[in-house]
Amino acid sequence: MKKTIVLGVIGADCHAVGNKILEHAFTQAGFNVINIGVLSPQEDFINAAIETNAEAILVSSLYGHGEIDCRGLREKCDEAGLKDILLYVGGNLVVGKQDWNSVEQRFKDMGFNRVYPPGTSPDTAINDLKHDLGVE
Amino acid sequence: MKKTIVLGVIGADCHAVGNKILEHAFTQAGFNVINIGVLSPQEDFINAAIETNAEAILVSSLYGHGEIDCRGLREKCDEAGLKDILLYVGGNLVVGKQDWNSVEQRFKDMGFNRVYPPGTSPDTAINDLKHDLGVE
Amino acid sequence: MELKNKKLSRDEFLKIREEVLNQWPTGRDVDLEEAAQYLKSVPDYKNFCVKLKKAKDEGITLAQPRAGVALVDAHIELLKYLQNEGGADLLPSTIDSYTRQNRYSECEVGIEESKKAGRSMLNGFPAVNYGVKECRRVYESLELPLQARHGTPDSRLLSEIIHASGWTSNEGGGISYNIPYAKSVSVEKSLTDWQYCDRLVGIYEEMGIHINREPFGPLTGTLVPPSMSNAVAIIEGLLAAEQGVKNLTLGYGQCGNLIQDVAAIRALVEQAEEYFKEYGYDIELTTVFHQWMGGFPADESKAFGVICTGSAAAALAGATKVIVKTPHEAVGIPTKEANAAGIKATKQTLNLLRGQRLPLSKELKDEIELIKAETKCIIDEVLKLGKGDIAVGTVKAFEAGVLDIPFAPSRYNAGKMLPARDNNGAVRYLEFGNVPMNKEIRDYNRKLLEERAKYEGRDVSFQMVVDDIFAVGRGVLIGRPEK
Amino acid sequence: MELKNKKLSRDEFLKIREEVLNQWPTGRDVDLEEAAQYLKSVPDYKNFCVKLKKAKDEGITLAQPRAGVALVDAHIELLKYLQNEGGADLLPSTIDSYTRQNRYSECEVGIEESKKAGRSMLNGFPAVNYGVKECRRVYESLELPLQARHGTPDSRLLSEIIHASGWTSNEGGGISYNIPYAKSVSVEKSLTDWQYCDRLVGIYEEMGIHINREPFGPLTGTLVPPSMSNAVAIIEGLLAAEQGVKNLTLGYGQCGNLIQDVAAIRALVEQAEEYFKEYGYDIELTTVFHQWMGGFPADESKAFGVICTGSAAAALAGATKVIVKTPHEAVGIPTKEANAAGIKATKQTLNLLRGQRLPLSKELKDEIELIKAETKCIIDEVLKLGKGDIAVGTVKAFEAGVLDIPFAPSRYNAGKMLPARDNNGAVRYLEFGNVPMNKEIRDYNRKLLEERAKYEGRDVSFQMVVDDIFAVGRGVLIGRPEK
Repeated sequence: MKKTIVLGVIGADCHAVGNKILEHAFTQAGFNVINIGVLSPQEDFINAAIETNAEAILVSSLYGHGEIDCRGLREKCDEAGLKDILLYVGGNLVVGKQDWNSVEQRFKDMGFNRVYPPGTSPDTAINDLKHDLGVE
Repeated sequence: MKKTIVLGVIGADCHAVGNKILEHAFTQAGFNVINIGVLSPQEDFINAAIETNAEAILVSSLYGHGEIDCRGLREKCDEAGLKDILLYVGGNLVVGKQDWNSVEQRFKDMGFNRVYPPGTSPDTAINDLKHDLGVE
Repeated sequence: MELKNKKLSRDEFLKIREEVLNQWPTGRDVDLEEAAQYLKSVPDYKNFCVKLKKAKDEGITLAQPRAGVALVDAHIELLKYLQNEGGADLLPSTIDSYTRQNRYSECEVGIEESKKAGRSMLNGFPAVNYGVKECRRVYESLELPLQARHGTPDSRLLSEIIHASGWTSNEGGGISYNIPYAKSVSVEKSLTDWQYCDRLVGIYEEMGIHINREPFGPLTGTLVPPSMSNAVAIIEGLLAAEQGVKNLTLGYGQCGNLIQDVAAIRALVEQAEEYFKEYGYDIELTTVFHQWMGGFPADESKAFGVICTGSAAAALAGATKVIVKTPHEAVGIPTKEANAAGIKATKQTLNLLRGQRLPLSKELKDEIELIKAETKCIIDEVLKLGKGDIAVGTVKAFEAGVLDIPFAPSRYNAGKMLPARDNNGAVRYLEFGNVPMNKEIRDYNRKLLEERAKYEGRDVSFQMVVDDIFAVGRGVLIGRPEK
Repeated sequence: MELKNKKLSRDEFLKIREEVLNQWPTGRDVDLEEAAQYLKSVPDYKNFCVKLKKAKDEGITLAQPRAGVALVDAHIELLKYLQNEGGADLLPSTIDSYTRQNRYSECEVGIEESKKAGRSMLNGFPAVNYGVKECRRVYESLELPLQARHGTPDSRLLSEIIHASGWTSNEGGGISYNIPYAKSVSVEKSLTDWQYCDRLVGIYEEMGIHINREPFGPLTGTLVPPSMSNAVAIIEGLLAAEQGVKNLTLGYGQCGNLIQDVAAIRALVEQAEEYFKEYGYDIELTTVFHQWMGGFPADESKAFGVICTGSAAAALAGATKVIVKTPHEAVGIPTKEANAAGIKATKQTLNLLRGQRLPLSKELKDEIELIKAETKCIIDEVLKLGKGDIAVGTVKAFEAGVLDIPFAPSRYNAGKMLPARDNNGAVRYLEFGNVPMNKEIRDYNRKLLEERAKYEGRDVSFQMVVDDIFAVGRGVLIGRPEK
């Protein structure tokens, strides 16, 4: 059976191109993709995950506010009963060119399972997700 | 009376454009310019200076071998009786992008009175020379 | 109030204004008469309209960066650096994304967090939160014309504040700052709100103050066929002109094929002027060319290649100004040094090509004619849907998919049209959706894409589109299949 | 032996060869038969001729850096870096300036000092001092075709050593590696010595081995009118062809006006092919475009602007390869990182413009015709002076100032011709000296320069030339007087 994932661009971010490409790529890779699109608040991710019984939430942030927008998402998932749901995040997560290791650590500390730098191929995330979900 | 200077490009260096421009600029500035041109060994500078009773020798080096080519020029001037003649040098004096202060110091240690980095305007050298010769 | 393409009366404007200035406390500090006095003190060299007109007359292309950070002093320092070290000709203040969604409380959070963190936690300058006094401090600290650049569907309060602060240009429009920037703002709403922004400029014009307006040309910045972005630019130009805007800069985002890029700018000028004349608007028209808006290579040297290729196209097209990218584009918001580096590389390219234009050839002439014919098909249908009213027609055209912007987030956009590159890298229509084109144009677009498909040994398909989107980031213009 | 444009007989060649191989101890290690065997093992992907032909067929422009240091291992490391990190398509070995003057003892000093100092004290790779074994080690360490680039009036021993080492291309020619590179070498001597270098390649061709030859197009790299450099390129091409060279790359150095640059490359190809056909030579002809050879801005971002503008011109001209400058150009020999950065910016530009050409317009057609007409005036007179022998004619043409290279150090060059830019930045003849042009051409050049003078409010004069020389380093193409 197809695994369901929730995909979206968080916060006040309206970058739609990558979102459409990711939807295309994950669908092609055999996932059931619930794409809540751009400009999505944390609540929309959580509600969509509950409604569709999703196994992972994939958050994109391309505009630099990721640090503010993603804070507390893990805790809210826990409160909503989405215990241990996989949380991935990727994109231009912070304002300016910063050391990637420190950025990654900051988002891991927030409770994200995987953190991707700009320019990551969709295939990388697809392979990681298959591994983390134990498919193939 | 016009001050006489010897101008040339030292060593196996054939960069002729700047040499022609310097000749033009120093002549316009009121100097009597003895231009020995490109591909000139140290001996040619010294002989020209003796023959014309010059008060300064202006050495260009554009090809990076300046360090080898200029070594010993001050000593040879001294031997030839050109005691205290002004020695200027300028151009791309060394191979590669190096710290300018250390390059300048190296050439000053060789006995050059003035050392110019690439891109120096002819006017800078003209003003310095007028100052050093006490004209105007 | 029903949307119509008709100049707002002073009373209508003032009625809305009362509400607008109450949207956030800083609105109360805006006084139209006092602002007009202030704007009259703006010297020519700091006025956008004057500088653009001079560049147009001299045939020069000006360079303008994007830049904005959360805190005022840091923002001033950044802009001063781009002015003094970068050698920018025109300055921006890029507005942060919370402001663009009118979420001013979140801006407050961002400002406070930025103070604590000692670095900007916002991706732009939250001008509304700061209000007139601080925005004037920005303007007064600089020696160049200043423009707000953002992506705000409802920019009414922002417009009031920035113009009152001596900022003599505002980017945006009811289409170009909605469809690519919002998910659920109706076209009717954003057109109405931008009529207000344009009317504000018109009212200043009536008071003898010259303010420039610039519809956002590149839209989603991703494979937008020139005729679609030109149609939107001309429509937004007509809408602005009706509200009394006199100084307009129409824009276009680099597609990557030099002939198409030059043709797009020339077609835009020629066709916009024809429409302005037809409708009786007296407009001082200039153009802006946006360097590549899509994915960038992460390598900074390669990024310079992309930046300079765009600068060369802008110069050869004869655009009045060019919007500059930076070598950090692939990784997000640039440092001030990287931003200045982008300007310097751009200006060097512009200076070397100063006065040089792509001469008219058969290929260039044909491309100009094609773009104009396609654009006319779209605008004709918009006018038909609106029964002659281009505002009403625009709303209906988005409903019908007649206006259709590829890869846009808005749910008011049909998203049925699909673009792809032809074998020379020019952007063509792969799927027309409901974009109305005559048979000749449809067949010609198809033929060009079939040529590419044949060359690549595959069918015309969505995969081409995906490949094209990633191509420049990978170092090439056309997304060919791997060998 | 009297100079004539006639293929050296095997006996004549071997007689000279004996002397050549005795010029320095490493000459004794060159064995023609053994070298031929070695060259036959060069795979296609490391052969210059094959790679150039493929690029020409595919309409691609290749990127080649300049690079060379004193010590072999460091030289290999440098070239590997440009190959792997820079992504170069073709590799060079730039030869140091002592070798260019055949001062091999001074090279020894440079090699020793470099070892002591731990950095290169020479501005290139002293291939003659190292000999075949070490030069083969360089070739074998790399995965790309390798060429010697230098500036050597008498390159006979160098040619013997590099070709025997698997380097399948050699830059230079009897004019282009004498007049801009030497003070007191007669044209007769350098033409004779380069006949030997070309004959060596011809002999290898007779053995079924393909080696590329590339006359140095830019000459002094400073405001050389395209017709003068094209005339020299065609003459050197004809001289090489007579000695049996089959694979030729003719070059041109960017002048800066896009139309003139594209026209120069097209005129060069068309006209060279006409002459080769007329004289019955069967030549595989390709072209090389040199990025700006004059003064560079010290700022690295601005340098990228110059580099990319040149890359764009090369692509739009359809040149087969482009010689790459680096962001360190203003300060001397670049680090390997800066060198790679130049290649990456260049390749990005080339890739974005791949397949795109400047379409034929009236302006481009007129410029091509002008360059060809001017070039023909020069070559006709050279042939007349030589009574049909182009080698003899070349010697007499330099004596007469018919061939005259601006700003050249050679005392065999008249130096009476003066170039300057017209109002569009194209390089024109300001003073013809004794360069023979018909009245129409003379009047046209004068008219264009008068236009500029009028625009600048000054007379046509040498000061224009001086201003033009410094202009690009100061950020613009044309040296206008300061306002």
